[in-house]
Amino acid sequence: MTPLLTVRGLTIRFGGVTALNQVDFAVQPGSITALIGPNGAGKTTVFNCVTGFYRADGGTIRLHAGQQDEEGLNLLTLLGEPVRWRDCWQPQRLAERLYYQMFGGPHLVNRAGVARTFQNIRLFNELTVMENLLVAQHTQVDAALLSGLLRSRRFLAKEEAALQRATEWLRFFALHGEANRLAGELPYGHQRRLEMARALCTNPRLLCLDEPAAGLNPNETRLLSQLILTLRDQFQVTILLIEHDMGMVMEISDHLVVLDHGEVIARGTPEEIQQNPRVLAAYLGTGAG
Amino acid sequence: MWARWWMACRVGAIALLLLAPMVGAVLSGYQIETHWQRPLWLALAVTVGTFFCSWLLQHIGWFDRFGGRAASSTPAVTIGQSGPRPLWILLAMALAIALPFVVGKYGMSVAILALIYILLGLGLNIVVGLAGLLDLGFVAFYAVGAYTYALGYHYWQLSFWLALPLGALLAGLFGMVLGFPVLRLHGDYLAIVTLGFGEIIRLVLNNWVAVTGGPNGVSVVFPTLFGLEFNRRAKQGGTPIHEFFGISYSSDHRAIFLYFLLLAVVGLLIIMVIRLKRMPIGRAWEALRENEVACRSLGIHHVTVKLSAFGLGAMVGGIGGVFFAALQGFVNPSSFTFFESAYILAIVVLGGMGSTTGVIAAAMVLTVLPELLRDFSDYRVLSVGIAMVLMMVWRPRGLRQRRRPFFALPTAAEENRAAALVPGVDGR
Amino acid sequence: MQRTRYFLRLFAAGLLMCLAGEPLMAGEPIKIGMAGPFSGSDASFGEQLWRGAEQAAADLNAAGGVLGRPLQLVKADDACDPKQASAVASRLVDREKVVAVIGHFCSSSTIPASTIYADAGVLMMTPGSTNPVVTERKLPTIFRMCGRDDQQGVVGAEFVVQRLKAERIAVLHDKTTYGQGLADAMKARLHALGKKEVIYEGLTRGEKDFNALVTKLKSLQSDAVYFGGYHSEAGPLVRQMREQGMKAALISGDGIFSEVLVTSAGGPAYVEGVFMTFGADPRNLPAGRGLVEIFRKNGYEPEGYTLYSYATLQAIVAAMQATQSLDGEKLAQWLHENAVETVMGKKAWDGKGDLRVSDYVMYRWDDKGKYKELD
Amino acid sequence: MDIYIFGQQLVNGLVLGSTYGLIAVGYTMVYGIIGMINFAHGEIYMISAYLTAIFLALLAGFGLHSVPVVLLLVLLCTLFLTALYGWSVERIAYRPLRHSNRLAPLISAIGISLILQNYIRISQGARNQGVPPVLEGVWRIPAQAVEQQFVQITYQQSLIVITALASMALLTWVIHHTALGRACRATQQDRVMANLLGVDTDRIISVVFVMGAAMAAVAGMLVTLNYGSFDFYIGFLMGIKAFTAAVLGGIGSLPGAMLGGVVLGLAESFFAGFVNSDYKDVFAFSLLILFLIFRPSGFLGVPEVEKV
Repeated sequence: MTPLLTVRGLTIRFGGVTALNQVDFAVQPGSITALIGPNGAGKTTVFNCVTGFYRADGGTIRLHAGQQDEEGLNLLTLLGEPVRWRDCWQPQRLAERLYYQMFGGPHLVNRAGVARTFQNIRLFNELTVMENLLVAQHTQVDAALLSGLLRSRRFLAKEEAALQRATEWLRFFALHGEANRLAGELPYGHQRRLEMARALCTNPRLLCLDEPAAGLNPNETRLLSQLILTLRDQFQVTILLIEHDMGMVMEISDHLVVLDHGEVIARGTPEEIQQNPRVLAAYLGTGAG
Repeated sequence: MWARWWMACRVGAIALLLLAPMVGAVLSGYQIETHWQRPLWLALAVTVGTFFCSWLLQHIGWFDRFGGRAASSTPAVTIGQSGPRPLWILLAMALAIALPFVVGKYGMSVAILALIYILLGLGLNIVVGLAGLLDLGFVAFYAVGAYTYALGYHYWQLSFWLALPLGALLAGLFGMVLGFPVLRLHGDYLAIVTLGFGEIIRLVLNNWVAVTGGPNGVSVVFPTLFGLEFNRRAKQGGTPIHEFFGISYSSDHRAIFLYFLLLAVVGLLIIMVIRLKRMPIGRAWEALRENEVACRSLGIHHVTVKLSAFGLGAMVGGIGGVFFAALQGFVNPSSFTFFESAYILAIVVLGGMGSTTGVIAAAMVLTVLPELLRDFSDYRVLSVGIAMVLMMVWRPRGLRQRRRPFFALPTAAEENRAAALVPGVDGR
Repeated sequence: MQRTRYFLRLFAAGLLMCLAGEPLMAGEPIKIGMAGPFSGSDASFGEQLWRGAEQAAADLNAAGGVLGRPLQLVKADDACDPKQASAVASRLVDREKVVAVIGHFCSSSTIPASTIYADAGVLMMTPGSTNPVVTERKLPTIFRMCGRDDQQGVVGAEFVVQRLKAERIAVLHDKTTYGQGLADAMKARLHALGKKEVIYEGLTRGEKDFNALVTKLKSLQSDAVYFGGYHSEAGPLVRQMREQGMKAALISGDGIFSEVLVTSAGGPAYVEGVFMTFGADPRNLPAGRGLVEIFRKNGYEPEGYTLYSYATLQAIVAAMQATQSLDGEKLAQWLHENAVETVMGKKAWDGKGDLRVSDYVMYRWDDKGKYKELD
Repeated sequence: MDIYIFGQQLVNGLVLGSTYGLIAVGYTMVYGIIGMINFAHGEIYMISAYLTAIFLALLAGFGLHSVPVVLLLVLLCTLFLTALYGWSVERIAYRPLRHSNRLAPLISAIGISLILQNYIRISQGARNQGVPPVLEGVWRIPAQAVEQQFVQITYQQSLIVITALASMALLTWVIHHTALGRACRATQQDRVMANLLGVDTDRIISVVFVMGAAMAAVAGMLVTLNYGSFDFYIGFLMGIKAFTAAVLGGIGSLPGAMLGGVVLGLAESFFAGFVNSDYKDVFAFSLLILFLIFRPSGFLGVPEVEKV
């Protein structure tokens, strides 16, 4: 089966430090893949590359969603690669690069089907919960200025549909009682769930969750595991997550990728990883290796 | 009691120190004239006043803020179905329509000015209040609008009715062209760039004498209504309106005409802004203000969304400019200084950044107040300054709270009907 | 104690406001508007205008008022801002119901305001707006008590060419309606006289450092500098010229006609050899001598436009007394046809509202910080 | 190009830039510590100009004529009172707004600058004021020049440049090597944390305003002595220029403020001197905009890293 996401040779440097070095992994469609590793291993950096917030220095990130050719869509082109001299001989390519230089960015990655949440929650605090979800559907509603101002039929229908969709997700995450509260006023656990709901409102193929269980109590964590599993099973959303709660990771993941110092040191099923000596060494220090 | 006196005395002593050289010694050439009793009296007044004010006001909450305590206890945002009650809106409309028949010519000119400021305030509110882009050069677009009409008339006999859309368009274009490179900048840098841009526009208008007339400005004709003129005698080749209707000439006609025209434009704009807030683009602006990174992760292109806010705000500014030119009958660069930008910004901030009614109220306060204070002539601007500081301290979040729209959730039945819209949802 | 510091300013302001009340008069006063910049960057001229008009009103009231009624001045501040000028003009016409207006001062304010007065048929006479546009529009009730920039510039240009025999003439202005208008008029006359300026540039009003410009003038070896602008810039300009060792003469217009020029230049040593055009100094006219004494006794030097606004009120009142009317159009018609004896001598107006006789003469500053008419 | 003219423009730009730099320090420090543009800072500078003139006249009235003594006394009095004004402004208009949104202090700053301008206008009159020349004299290179072939700097101008450099060095030393400076830097980094660690941040912010006002006082005094002329409106234009300088140098950086000031001064001088003085300010602002687009953090500012 073609993987949904293939990362090949991903490399990024900050100043002189190589944060990621030749990272390779793949995410199978319909799976839950977890990125784990000690603090500072580069997990969030991988996320930021995959979702387009950082521009990788090398490698490819291909997404096989929708009707693209076999190669898939290289997400890095969407961010606007630097224009090179040799592009001058390929006007189409030059135009494409220039276009993405000016208008490219993480938003195109999202539109291609990758949504994410953030480690430190980033909600629209002074907007209501419902508005948070409506904003996420910006590309699906009728955003044209005139039809909105004139309240055209099409506009109203699309708004209604967006409201429905948002309500669905609110119910799914048991937040429907708080639709008209300010997002910033919600308790922490609810904010985490709201952020997931918001990401899902963009209809992603791949959902990237950055430490979704951080700061949750055991009860909430259990509920979250259930929700994630339901998402995969019922909604066919593929999930890539970073998590420190090993219990949860081992319980729900189909596939694990272990990072240390910017390199992949192991990949496999939870059982394989639990027995991998390099992983143990990375987590417990070199003495154990 | 004694502690309070002691405190008042210390305040008085500082006041004396501050006032003594400035009020007590007045420069006259290279010498000074001394009036030592003045600072003494003032300091005494400050001392006594401090004492009584602190005694009187100690129970009023906002006064505590001078102690430096947090001022964020009241919630900044309310969630509700709509803004003011329909009754109030009707009343306000009736008042606005009746106004020209109640107040005189002077009242009309103040009212027109207030309307122009409401227009500008609403325009800047889109940029600052909704999209959260601090724009200190809004006056540039105002100037573009005013000069579009003035120069358009001067060179090509452009009529007001053509200048109105053209000015808006041109100002919007300017906004876009400026916005595109700079909207990637973060908050305060954007403020500075816009400040610089506002100054550049004014300086160019002032220096490019061959085209703009420089400081001499350009004369503008008053708009006509379907070819009917508002002059005593026809000047632009039309018929004076009073002859057409067979009434006697009154210079009030033109003020009333402009007033109602502006009222209509402002009314349309208010409806537009209210709708914008419940539209995808308006929501995207506010989301961008709240968190840019999150917006980008949700498929919203921050630059184009900002650009739309910037351009739309600029267009409104341009319309304001065209009206200003029509009102003045003459434009020159001295009307478009940085101070004007600051004043419009003050309207937006005072209005509560994003609240439409707040901006309208603030625009009225800040245009009518200086006029009311004309009786104090010398102390007028001083009082406006004091009022600005006091109002900010009293209501740092503006006159009105921001209001968020309320969404009624669809019932389960409706939901089932619409369930097909969400792929794979079985309506749990 | 922190909280109360706030009230320091409040109280200071409140107290000052109480002191600001104007004396009210008995009877039904005739209201005359006095419009000018009483705040903002040009407030110093507003002060001159107000002093003159205030004194004139006081004197006329002491003499029994007009038509048996006292005069009352209504102060209207436009801050030299065209927008505020229109607003105060409407206010004077509509709210205060003034019969006539003295003002405005800045040409950019006078031009929009005058249309409102003309529309309402209110007599307006500006003591200081010299821009030609003010009267060129031939509004019936608009007059001025001063000359025009084009007349003034002519005198300046002829002086530079014929008296100073300057060869390399620099023309500067301060980019205001007044300053640039004056410089343009001077330049036009210069060209007519067959001379060409070596440089024509503007400086920024409100700045104090013109060293770069002065160095440039020096490199151009200009031997005469004509400046259209006000004393607040002319002072530092001439000082920096002298400091950099430039000996070229500085010639300017009525905008620098003020003792404050000495203060702003940093001492009498710097203003020596500065020339300026102005109407024949009203303070030297026999008609005004007594009045000048009164001003000086009250501790005020009636410089610049002080006597101009005094004379303006005199002219307005003379028209009222002659026509026994308060109707603006009648007053205007009378003023177009008759001459008035004022503190500045006999004045008469042509059909446009300009003075019939422009009496611009050249003054020269000496090293004691005084100026004298050149003969 | 004439080398002397070039040299003279260099001197002009340097002197002008030093005054910009001195005032820019006030902007940059306040911005650095509370992230607020203090639009009333220009008026503080204006106040110091008036105080300078008043104290000069007072001392002259007491019959004091020794130049160094007079200068020192005037400097001390002006410094003290201007700092007191800066402190009061912070206390009245900014401290109550410490915890509100970002724009509220901006508006109250505009209000304060209206208040200060009109307070001076009412108390001192609207007319132009001045001070008599105190320190007269000039250095010329070459000393025995003929026919305008020289570069010169007056004593007062050199005083400006030297004082600007010296006070900047002093301030930098205070910020980097004293306990007070450490507290300032801590407050700048993280106000809440500094407060938790026992730094009285309110006091530190007051101190920053006082230091900014003191620098403005130094600038006000030197500029007043040099140009000899001022009015109640000078704060506005100077404020905008100095603010531009602060941004150009990298807002938040002390040496950056000085550098930005000098660059702005030089740019203005050279543009006015060799191109056109009409468009001098257009040039300055265009420079600012271009700079901000391509290097938003200015010369010496730390670039902002976008953290996700």
